[in-house]
Amino acid sequence: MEKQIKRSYLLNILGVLFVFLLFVLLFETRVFGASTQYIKGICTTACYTIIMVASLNLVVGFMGEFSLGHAGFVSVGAYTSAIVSSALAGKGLPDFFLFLVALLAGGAAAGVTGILVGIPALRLRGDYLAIVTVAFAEIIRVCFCNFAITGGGKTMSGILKLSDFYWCYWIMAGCVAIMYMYVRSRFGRTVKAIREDYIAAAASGINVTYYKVMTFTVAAFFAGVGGGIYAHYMTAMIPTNFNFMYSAELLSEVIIGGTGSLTGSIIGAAFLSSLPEMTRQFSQYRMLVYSVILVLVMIFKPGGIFGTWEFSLTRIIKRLLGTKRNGGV
Amino acid sequence: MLEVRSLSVSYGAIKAIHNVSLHVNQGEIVSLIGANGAGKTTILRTISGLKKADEGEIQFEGTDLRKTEPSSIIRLKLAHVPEGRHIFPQMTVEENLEMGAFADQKDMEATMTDVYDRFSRLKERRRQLAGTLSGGEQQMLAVGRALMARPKMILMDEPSMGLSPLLVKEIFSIIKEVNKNGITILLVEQNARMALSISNRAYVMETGKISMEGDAGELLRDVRVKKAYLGQ
Amino acid sequence: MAEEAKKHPVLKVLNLGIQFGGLKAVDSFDLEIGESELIGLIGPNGAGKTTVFNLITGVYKPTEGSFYLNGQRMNGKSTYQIVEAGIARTFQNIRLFKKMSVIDNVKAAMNARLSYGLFHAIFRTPGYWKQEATLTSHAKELLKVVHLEGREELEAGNLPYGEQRRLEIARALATDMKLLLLDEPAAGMNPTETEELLEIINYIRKEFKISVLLIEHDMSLVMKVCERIKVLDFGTTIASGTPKEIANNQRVIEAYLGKEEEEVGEDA
Amino acid sequence: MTFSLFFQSVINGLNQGAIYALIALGYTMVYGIIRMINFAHGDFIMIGAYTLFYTIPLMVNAGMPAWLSVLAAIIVCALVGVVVEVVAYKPVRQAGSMSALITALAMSLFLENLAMVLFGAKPQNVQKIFDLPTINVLGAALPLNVVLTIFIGVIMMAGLQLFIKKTKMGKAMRSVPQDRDASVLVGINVNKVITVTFAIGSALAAVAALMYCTKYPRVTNDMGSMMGLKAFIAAVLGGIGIIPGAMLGGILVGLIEIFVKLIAPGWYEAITYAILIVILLVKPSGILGKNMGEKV
Amino acid sequence: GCSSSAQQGAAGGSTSGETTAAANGAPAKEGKTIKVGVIGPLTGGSAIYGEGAQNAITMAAEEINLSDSEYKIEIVNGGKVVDDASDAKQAINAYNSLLKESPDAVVGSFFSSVTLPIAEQATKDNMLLLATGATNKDVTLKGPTIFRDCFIDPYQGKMAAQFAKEKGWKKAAIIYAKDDDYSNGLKDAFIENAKEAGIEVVYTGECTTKDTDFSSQTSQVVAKGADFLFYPAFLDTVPLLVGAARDAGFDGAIMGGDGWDGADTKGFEDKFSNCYFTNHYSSEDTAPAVTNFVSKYTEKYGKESLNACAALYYDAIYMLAEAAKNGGASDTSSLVKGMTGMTFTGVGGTFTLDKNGDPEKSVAINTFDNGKVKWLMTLSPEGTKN
Ligand SMILES: Nc1ncnc2c1ncn2[C@@H]1O[C@H](COP(=O)(O)OP(=O)(O)OP(=O)(O)O)[C@@H](O)[C@H]1O
Ligand SMILES: Nc1ncnc2c1ncn2[C@@H]1O[C@H](COP(=O)(O)OP(=O)(O)OP(=O)(O)O)[C@@H](O)[C@H]1O
Ligand SMILES: [Mg+2]
Ligand SMILES: [Mg+2]
Repeated sequence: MEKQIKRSYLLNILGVLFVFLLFVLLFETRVFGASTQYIKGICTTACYTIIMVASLNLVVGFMGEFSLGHAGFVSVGAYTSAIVSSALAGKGLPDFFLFLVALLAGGAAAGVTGILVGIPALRLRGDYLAIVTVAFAEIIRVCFCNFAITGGGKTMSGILKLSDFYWCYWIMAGCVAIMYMYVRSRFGRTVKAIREDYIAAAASGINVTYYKVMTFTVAAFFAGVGGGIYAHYMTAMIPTNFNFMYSAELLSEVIIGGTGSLTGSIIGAAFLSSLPEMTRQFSQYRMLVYSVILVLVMIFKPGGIFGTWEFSLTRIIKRLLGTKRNGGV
Repeated sequence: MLEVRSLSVSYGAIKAIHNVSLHVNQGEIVSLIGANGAGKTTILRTISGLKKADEGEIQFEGTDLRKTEPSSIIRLKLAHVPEGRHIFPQMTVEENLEMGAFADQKDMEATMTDVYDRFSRLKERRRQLAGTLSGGEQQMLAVGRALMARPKMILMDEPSMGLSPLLVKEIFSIIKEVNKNGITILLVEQNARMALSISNRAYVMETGKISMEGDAGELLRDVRVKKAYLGQ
Repeated sequence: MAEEAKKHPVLKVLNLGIQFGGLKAVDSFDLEIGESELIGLIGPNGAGKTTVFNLITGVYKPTEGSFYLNGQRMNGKSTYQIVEAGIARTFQNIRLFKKMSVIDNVKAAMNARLSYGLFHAIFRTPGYWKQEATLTSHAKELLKVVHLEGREELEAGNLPYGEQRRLEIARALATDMKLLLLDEPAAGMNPTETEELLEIINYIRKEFKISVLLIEHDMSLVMKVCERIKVLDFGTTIASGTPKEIANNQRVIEAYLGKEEEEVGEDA
Repeated sequence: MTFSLFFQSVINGLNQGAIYALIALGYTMVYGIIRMINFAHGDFIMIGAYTLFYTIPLMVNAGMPAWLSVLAAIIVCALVGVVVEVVAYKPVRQAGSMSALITALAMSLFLENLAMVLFGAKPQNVQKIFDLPTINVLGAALPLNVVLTIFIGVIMMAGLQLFIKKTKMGKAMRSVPQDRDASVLVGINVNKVITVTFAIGSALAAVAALMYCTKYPRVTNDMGSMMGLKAFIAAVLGGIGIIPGAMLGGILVGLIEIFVKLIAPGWYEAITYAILIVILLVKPSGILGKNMGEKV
Repeated sequence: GCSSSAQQGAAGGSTSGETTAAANGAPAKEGKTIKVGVIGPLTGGSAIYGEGAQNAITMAAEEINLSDSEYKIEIVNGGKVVDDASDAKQAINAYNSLLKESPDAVVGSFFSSVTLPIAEQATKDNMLLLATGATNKDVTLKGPTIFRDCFIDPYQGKMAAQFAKEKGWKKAAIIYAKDDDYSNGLKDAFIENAKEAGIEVVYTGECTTKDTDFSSQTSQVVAKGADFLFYPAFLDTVPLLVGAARDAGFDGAIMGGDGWDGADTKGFEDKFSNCYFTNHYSSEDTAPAVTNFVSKYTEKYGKESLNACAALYYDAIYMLAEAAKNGGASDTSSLVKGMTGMTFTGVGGTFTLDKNGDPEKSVAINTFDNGKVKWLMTLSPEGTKN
């Protein structure tokens, strides 16, 4: 049993490595010619979006609570990491190390904010919580509009461009893996129980508030990491980038992918974050097309593309082997 | 009066009802017994249109219920006391009863007074929000609400569930009495003994099929039934 | 043993009471449950039985009175603390974690037994594997107790009603408590299934050495398993004693059992 | 702060608040019945506003009072509302509130971009609707349309309240969100109820659009989103689903905003939201919301 | 970081993959066609600007290609503006998407918050970026290949102060959008220059770009007894502010920047009297470039989207043609060479690009005559700019 699982972990790591090598191959051989940078860019965007969406899914999918203010945590991560990296710049640190430190700082800051927001907010549920998260996100935004260090409402620019796709890929893989382990542990189990019935959960000896805040914090942390990548990819940002619409965008990526499915978050994020690019040829009609696609997905796949289904490399390989054997005999 | 022919119902992949046929004649009490998960509730829900059937016919006084808009079934005077009460929690007891008469409001007052006479407990609590009623009180309310529609026939899904012995007896006597006033009843019950003792006929269900049917008295004496559902 | 029980009753409730607006749902309620005792709590609908459960599990805060678990004062504590202290319950209208697997329902209730932290969870340390393994085997045992073996991976919400009730019992046991509160466990079961339930309850008491407080309207069950019975009406205690005494108590018959004895007589 | 400035601010607050209130009414209406946050409601107002923009000149040329074109707006909005409900919301209704929410957001995005394609991206000024004078009270300018807006708000609030409490359809509307199966069993056609709800909710948006354009005579394709969010917050603050709550919440948010702008202009949004949070934490179901703990 | 990146720019001209790609492409088009990529907001709240931009570049390209200019213009992406939805995320992708057609130069975008990320990337890629509306002064500091044809915020704010001084206004009130580069920039610059212009700022009120209600701020403007209100913002909220100010009983002068151009005055004709704004040009300027542009544009596309943005994109295309002439070839590096320090005459008047690549141009002050924009005067950039 345990052995099996460990083997499947190894398998998945190999899978991730394989995909990575695939990317390297595609980009280094310049298959896409002059579009390489374009596609790389889209992939990088996908990377940080995936982290943000997966983390939001912890709250929405596994904890079953609306959060319409995730962009708030993203922005905390983004600004903090930007400040840290520019403070450490030119201190002779290797770029990648500098990047990691900045991201961790961003995540930590976002995490702390998560605690501060979560403790009061999570006493509310449903739509009331949704509104309070919006409120907190807006407050955070206004703060960044007023702090001098974040540009006081003006664009903060000149952030180091550290978000190299190859790095981002591994960071993304790492973050998702950690979140996966989180939901597949006692923490995830507890949080799901709370989602299903908080009264019964309490009656089963679960400290509801504690685990809610904890999950909220973990989510905020990774939102912050995502924000850090964002900052070091855009190199310039203004607080309005993290307004309500951005939170809404992230939430829709969660739902489209499938609440309670990290696989869904990955696909949903990758899909929706590149959808605006796919619709470019419609020029001024593209957002129209975008929204139509959104509605259509909801109509025909109301539970999201993946529902709660999780992709499992092991399962697939088993199936393949299975069919082979049958074929052989 | 009610005629169900070769009905099949499924929940997604799970087939809950396989080709069930049953009928209820004018003025009868017919009970439908069977273990948990046998499919009794599913049948009642399908009859009153809450669940879509895969195949089969459902005729009520010549009207094809499968072709009838669920919300207008009550207008044919076919009421349903659902399993698990389904009262309106944010409304007061009185409002709930009023909702019972939603389909036709005439001489509602009169009906309400004799519902109150039957369940004095509801009268005491007429102003309380139904959601805060005790389990049993809610069950009474559910039955009361069905009576408010002055139906010709009632589908009852475990009306005695969670009621005190006294009230169980009361409920059954009410069922009998209601039936005497000419209301036909299809009764789903776990309390098989009581159910059979007041019914004319009965059907026994096992995992989605009718396994036995016949005169209630005979079934009451049938060894298999005794063993399986009467607990000795 | 019995002596200790006297000194330290598992549960001691002193004139507990709660008010809902104008209505006194429970009024000066007293109760003592000794080691591995099984006490029945009966009464007409709306008498306040479930409310008593809600009070001693901290779902509602009592407006007066207090209660003690093994001499430790409990009121004011929040539900999960009370559960950790050793009181578990089932619900009158089933409250399972519907979209979770049967075994996860039980495991979730065992969270308190696990000690591994985030680090272990994320890096899947040996500690994690050991704890999870023991947890799984334990959960399986409990499911066996309530005859749900082989059902581990099903979605709890799709179990038939009776099995859902039993799963709730297993989940309550998982919190490894000293006092188990059962709210109408036999509701919606037919006599045969009730028999089965009865066996389970007796088994649990023997195996786990726990005390049980049982709300039930099915007299056949109550009269068989309970050592003492307490009868509530309009929130106040109208009688308490052995099954026999209760069965023949005039007030109880009027308020609750109903005139003709045949029901009770037959089963008793 | 001088008294006249204070009093002026009260008036300004009421003015803005009254408009929030009108919009909030629509939100609360729909939410109360379907338990769905219809984020497209703000865009219904945008549609109403464009309808006014195009029909008012016609009205005026026909020598009729400009505000009569609100009738056209009501029809258009109700229609759009119903279409949106049937086409987009109905299919996802079973899938739970989250999918509904996203569909609503997508619909809002759709309407905004559609409007941009249909009506162009340029912000347009709406013709003067009411020719009400601005009277001077205690050294403060009181535009009479403030009074009118509040008056209309109160009328609609009372009307809705009566409708919900007294009429048969109203009763149905209250029962549907509480228990769908039971509603069907007592003879309520759930789909019809929901459609009617949307028709009414959207019609309210048209009226809100009228008063909005009276105060802010400018239409853009994205005017809905911001107003919508604020108004929704107002609805929640008052206790969502409760009609007087929307009115109260709207006025309150309006007043708070204006006064905070006086004290800390740079922070006015932050402080407004902070106050909202505090209120919700103290009273988790909104000011007028009654917190019915569920029966265990 | 300016100088260092300058070296990098000088050194690594052909190192970057994209430029080599461009060079490879060069012979195929006998070096006479300038491939231009254009970025602008076609969707979202500010789509009106994208609309203007699209029309302007199409017009400019047609004119140039019909004219006898030896260098022709080819707008890549099928002559269409690439949409950035005035959102930074999409802007970078928009820019990258252009590279696949390996353009020689990129024009845009309109908002600083959107242009800054592009500028960063363009510098890395050694791509000529000619920003249009991005007035944040950092934009061109990103590198030597970044230019712009609009004023920078400090300059415009300064000119506003200077104009106020000439008018003899003493008590200024400011209302600005807290969450917007442009608004902040002009406000800061104005306050900075107000002192030496002998103007006292009696009130500074914030709002946001999405606000519709200005009653609170304007009633304070009145209460503080200002005789002059400065509102640097984009055209959509201008009527609302002017309306609110007048309703609050403020009859002093109201002034804004080039963002005001194209604001709708319908129904506000009287309220817009005694309002002024600084701009790159005046639609009724008699200079040939301007009259030609305005008349052609209005006949082709109407007045709807005729605003500063259109003018700036229009000029941008002409500047590239000019740069090619100066640089002697149409590839990126020659264009950069040709553009650096160039003097240009267009709709935006005659100006020279300074060492940063910013134009020093005179400011047209416009006012309103019963709703119609009216040229008032032109202030020349006397004194050095910082
Ligand atoms: N919503 C549902 N989804 C999936 N399966 C369901 C659902 N509801 C019922 N079932 C299944 O259909 C079968 C019949 O259920 P039903 O509730 O009709 O049985 P019943 O005879 O009413 O049982 P009980 O006596 O417990 O009410 C059961 O196996 C149950 O698991
Ligand atoms: N939250 C509440 N608000 C108001 N009244 C309540 C609330 N909870 C319970 N009640 C009232 O208190 C009384 C006792 O309710 P309780 O649920 O304890 O009855 P019970 O003894 O469990 O009845 P049953 O056997 O039917 O479950 C009932 O009359 C009920 O209406
Ligand atoms: Mg059933
Ligand atoms: Mg109870």
